Amino acid sequence: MILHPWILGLIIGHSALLAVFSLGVINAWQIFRGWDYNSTEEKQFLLEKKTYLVSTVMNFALFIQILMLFLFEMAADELANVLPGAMCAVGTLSSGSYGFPLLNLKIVSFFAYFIWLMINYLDNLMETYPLVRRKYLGLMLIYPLAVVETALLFMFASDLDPSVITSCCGSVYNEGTGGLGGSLAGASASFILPLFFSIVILLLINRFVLNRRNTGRKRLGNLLEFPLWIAFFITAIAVIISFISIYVYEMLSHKCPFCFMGAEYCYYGVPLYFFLFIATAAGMTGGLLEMIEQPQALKEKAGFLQKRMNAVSLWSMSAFIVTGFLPFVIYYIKTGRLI
Amino acid sequence: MANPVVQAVNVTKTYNRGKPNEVTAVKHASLKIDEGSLVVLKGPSGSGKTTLLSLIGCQTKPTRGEVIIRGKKVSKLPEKFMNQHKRRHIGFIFQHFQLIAGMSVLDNIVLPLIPEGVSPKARNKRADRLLEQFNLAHRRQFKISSLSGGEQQRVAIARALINNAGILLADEPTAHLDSKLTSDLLDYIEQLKQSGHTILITSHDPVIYQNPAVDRVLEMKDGQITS
Amino acid sequence: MRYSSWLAIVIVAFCLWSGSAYMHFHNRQIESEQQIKLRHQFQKAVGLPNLAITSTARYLRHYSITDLTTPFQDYPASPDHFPAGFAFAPPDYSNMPCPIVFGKPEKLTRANTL
Amino acid sequence: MISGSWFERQKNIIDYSLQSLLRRRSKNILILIIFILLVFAVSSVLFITESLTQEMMITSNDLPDITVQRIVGGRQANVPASYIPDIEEIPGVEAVETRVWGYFYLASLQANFTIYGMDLNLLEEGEYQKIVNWKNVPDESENQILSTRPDFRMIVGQGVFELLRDIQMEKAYLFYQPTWEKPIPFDIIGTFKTETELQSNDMMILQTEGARRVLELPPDEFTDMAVYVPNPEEIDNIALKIRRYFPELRTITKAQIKNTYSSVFGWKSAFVLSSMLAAIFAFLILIWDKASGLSPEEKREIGILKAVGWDTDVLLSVKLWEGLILSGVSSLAGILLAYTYTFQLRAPGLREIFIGWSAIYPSFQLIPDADPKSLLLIITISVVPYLAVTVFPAWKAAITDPDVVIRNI
Repeated sequence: MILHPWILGLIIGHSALLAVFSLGVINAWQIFRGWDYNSTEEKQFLLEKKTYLVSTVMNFALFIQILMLFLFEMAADELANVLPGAMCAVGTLSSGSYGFPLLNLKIVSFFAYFIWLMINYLDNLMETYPLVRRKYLGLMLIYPLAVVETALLFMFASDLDPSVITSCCGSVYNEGTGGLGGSLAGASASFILPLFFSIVILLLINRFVLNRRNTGRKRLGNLLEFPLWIAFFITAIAVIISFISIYVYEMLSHKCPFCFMGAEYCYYGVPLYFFLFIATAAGMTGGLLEMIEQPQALKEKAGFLQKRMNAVSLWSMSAFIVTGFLPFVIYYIKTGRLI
Repeated sequence: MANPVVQAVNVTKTYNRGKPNEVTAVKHASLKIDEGSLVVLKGPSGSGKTTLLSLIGCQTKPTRGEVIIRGKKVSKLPEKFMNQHKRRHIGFIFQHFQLIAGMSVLDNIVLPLIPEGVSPKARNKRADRLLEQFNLAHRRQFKISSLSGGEQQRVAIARALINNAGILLADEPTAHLDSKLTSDLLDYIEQLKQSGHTILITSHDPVIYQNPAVDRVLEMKDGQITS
Repeated sequence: MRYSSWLAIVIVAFCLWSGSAYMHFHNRQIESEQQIKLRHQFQKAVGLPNLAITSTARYLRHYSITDLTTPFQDYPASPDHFPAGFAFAPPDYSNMPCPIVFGKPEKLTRANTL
Repeated sequence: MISGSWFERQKNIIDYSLQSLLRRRSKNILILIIFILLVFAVSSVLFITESLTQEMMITSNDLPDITVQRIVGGRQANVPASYIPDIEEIPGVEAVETRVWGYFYLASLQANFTIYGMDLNLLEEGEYQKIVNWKNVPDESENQILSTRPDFRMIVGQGVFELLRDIQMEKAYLFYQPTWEKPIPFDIIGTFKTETELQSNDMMILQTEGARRVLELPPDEFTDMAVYVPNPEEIDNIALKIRRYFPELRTITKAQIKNTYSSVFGWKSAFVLSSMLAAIFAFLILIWDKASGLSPEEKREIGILKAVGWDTDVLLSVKLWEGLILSGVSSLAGILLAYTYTFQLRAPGLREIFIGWSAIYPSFQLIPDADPKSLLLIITISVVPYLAVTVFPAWKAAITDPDVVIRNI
């Protein structure tokens, strides 16, 4: 089943990602082992040059990862035409046991790359590169994600079994598993919506009450951001599945977080997910930046970056909520009732 | 007396360390150059003048010792920050001019401004002023390969001056010029000195180091400053 | 001329080109409306699936309703060559005597000069 | 010192990258041409696939809901009429239609026609009338023959008609089967309009009785059956029931046909794409070689830039912008070329792979189907590997020491 243009595209992209990342990790290892700021050896000069390679490589990897996220979703959507019983991307992803783990892993690695790049950016602002060892250690810890991802992709691809030619001819059972079947869809909107908004309100309280105060509480508030944003992301996905999608499709039974990314729905999902991902990534980074304390100068710079990240996350969150609830509002105004 | 603009403390530069072809080009050299002065570094070829100049000009890092430019210790900085400092404070005239042959005069002159993010308009304005000053306005769009030696020299000076750097370093500027062009060059250098630039020249040409405008002559031998 | 103006020219050229491609696309879409209507009619009338683009053998012409064993029995003049069969023709059998004979036997010469 | 914004800086860098691309015209044009050709090849294949799948999908909703065939000894066999009442009794089934069809191989033309039997009178009335170019039969005597032999009439597809015209049989075709005493002429009373040629090109639609004769099908037997189920949700259940009641019957649902379609074309296009992988790798190696083997001239240039204060990451961005511009321009050009080639020139050369080696070619005028999704796929396939290959050589070039210039080595 590996022979399909979309699968080929994914494999090419992932191979490029893995190749480039491996190059980065090899150099990261060398830097991690040999870095000595005070050394004047040629070796140290070379290592310094290698830091450029690693940053470029990781920027490129993030770029590919974003592209691959989109491509993966589209490939899943496209492959649904081929798989018996699959109506849209969900069908493809749930047809084997690797689809959803792969998607989740891709999302996790997107956030990991983003956070790493932000910390890298911050570190490069300093003349002494104070975080250099820790950051390359972090990179090496992220690396297995990329390896597992590529392996999962191959498993996913070989696991896909259209068996169409036989299914047309032989007596293959059409399972008709179009629904999500996952635990997320099971949660009803009346449970998920209050949860989602309570997290949003918690985030806002945290941002405007705790963070306004000085010293200790502010630190606590910023540290809280990290888990809060993760919770925000998860509940937001649940809200998309159990609430937003209903109003986008205007059908009670259709709960799919992928279909609205297509042309039939004017690519509605693309900005929606864009805002969601940016908000979460920036929010998580903002929270993590609080952990940086060591050199005072770095802490100041981190503070600036944190402020920017916080602003970005807040705006993206508002944009997400506005885009997300727009179909609901429109539907309500048009018909005057709920679905 | 003003603060030293350029200071080298006990600088040593060794190439190919730990290899059979190890060479120590500069040994424990120290110097101070004051604001607005014109200093000539003389010595036979192979004495380490060029290496010292490139250490001061932030082109390479010393193996040992410190280089301090306008109060900042540049020798330990990562390349990015060193380059930034270099772009802002140092203009460098290379021995073979080192212009990019396929590009026009104007494009060559504005090269140092590109990574600073100066807009083309501002870039060209500054370049035009310099072209005027060095009598190159009519050659603005010419390819470097179609210029004479003297004109190339002037382009190289203009490029060194484009970022309004106060410190000007020149490596053997007269090595490829005849006497007429050399005296032209000296005129320019005198002008620059008058306008407040700090200038350091390496040369083994007596016309340069015997010039009355020169404030100080340092002599190098075997990688050490002897006077 | 500034170098980015070259890029601008290239981009403008691309825009024009894509514009013309889009015009063609649009026109074809309009034209094809009638065509699609007729094809719906045909499909309704006949009801046989698959496109007539590979009309050589049963397993190619109607592969969505033939079985996997058909490659072995199908093209009247060919042994199976399935993996390549979609792209390459079987050997030329036109020298073989034509089994269908119209009229008198002495006309039986080369089959394709009917 | 004036310092511009990040944006202005990027603009300058792009400017410089363009300039440096244009300065090395001859080398870059070579890469550009190869790149365009590759993208062109990849995207034509994808365009054709998408378009063909689309062509099929357009009409697939008019297919029978379930096609029922009988399998005997692992082979398809004729369906006796006795099945019909039993299937009709299954709740949910609206109608069962029997079909008579098969193939007719004409060795002299090496052409394989699809014979389909139906009541031609149906086509003469109502909405179906529009799909046929009816032939006026001016000759009175021929008309009489026609009316006396209503069983031996047929309507043919445009491709068949052209073939028959070449052998002077455009009025009537002489069918012959070895068991017959003598050939039977079938009058051609019309041809299908060219708009339908993608489906009808190789079709000969005969009056049912005539088709039975040609296919040598005994009375009360049929080739297969079409079952119509009004409720789409029920289709799978009914297909299952048919298989349960009659294990010898095989059911093919509309959805399965659609799946087969996209998978077959997906397979074909991936086959072509993977056979192009070698070319892609060769290209990547070429790029690697070009990018890593710096000429002394280029090395000096980079040295000069480093010496006048350019950073490694600025040079890296220059290199990556160069790559991005080059690959972006060529993928755009490649895609547009592919569009022109596929949909305006009808893909000469490539279409043979998709239409096989049949004797009756449709004109292959496809309806363009330009999905932004596939554009993204093409760009991913072309730009990502290119950039991935250039990252390391670009870095190698960008770390050139300014020393190269100063010490003139």
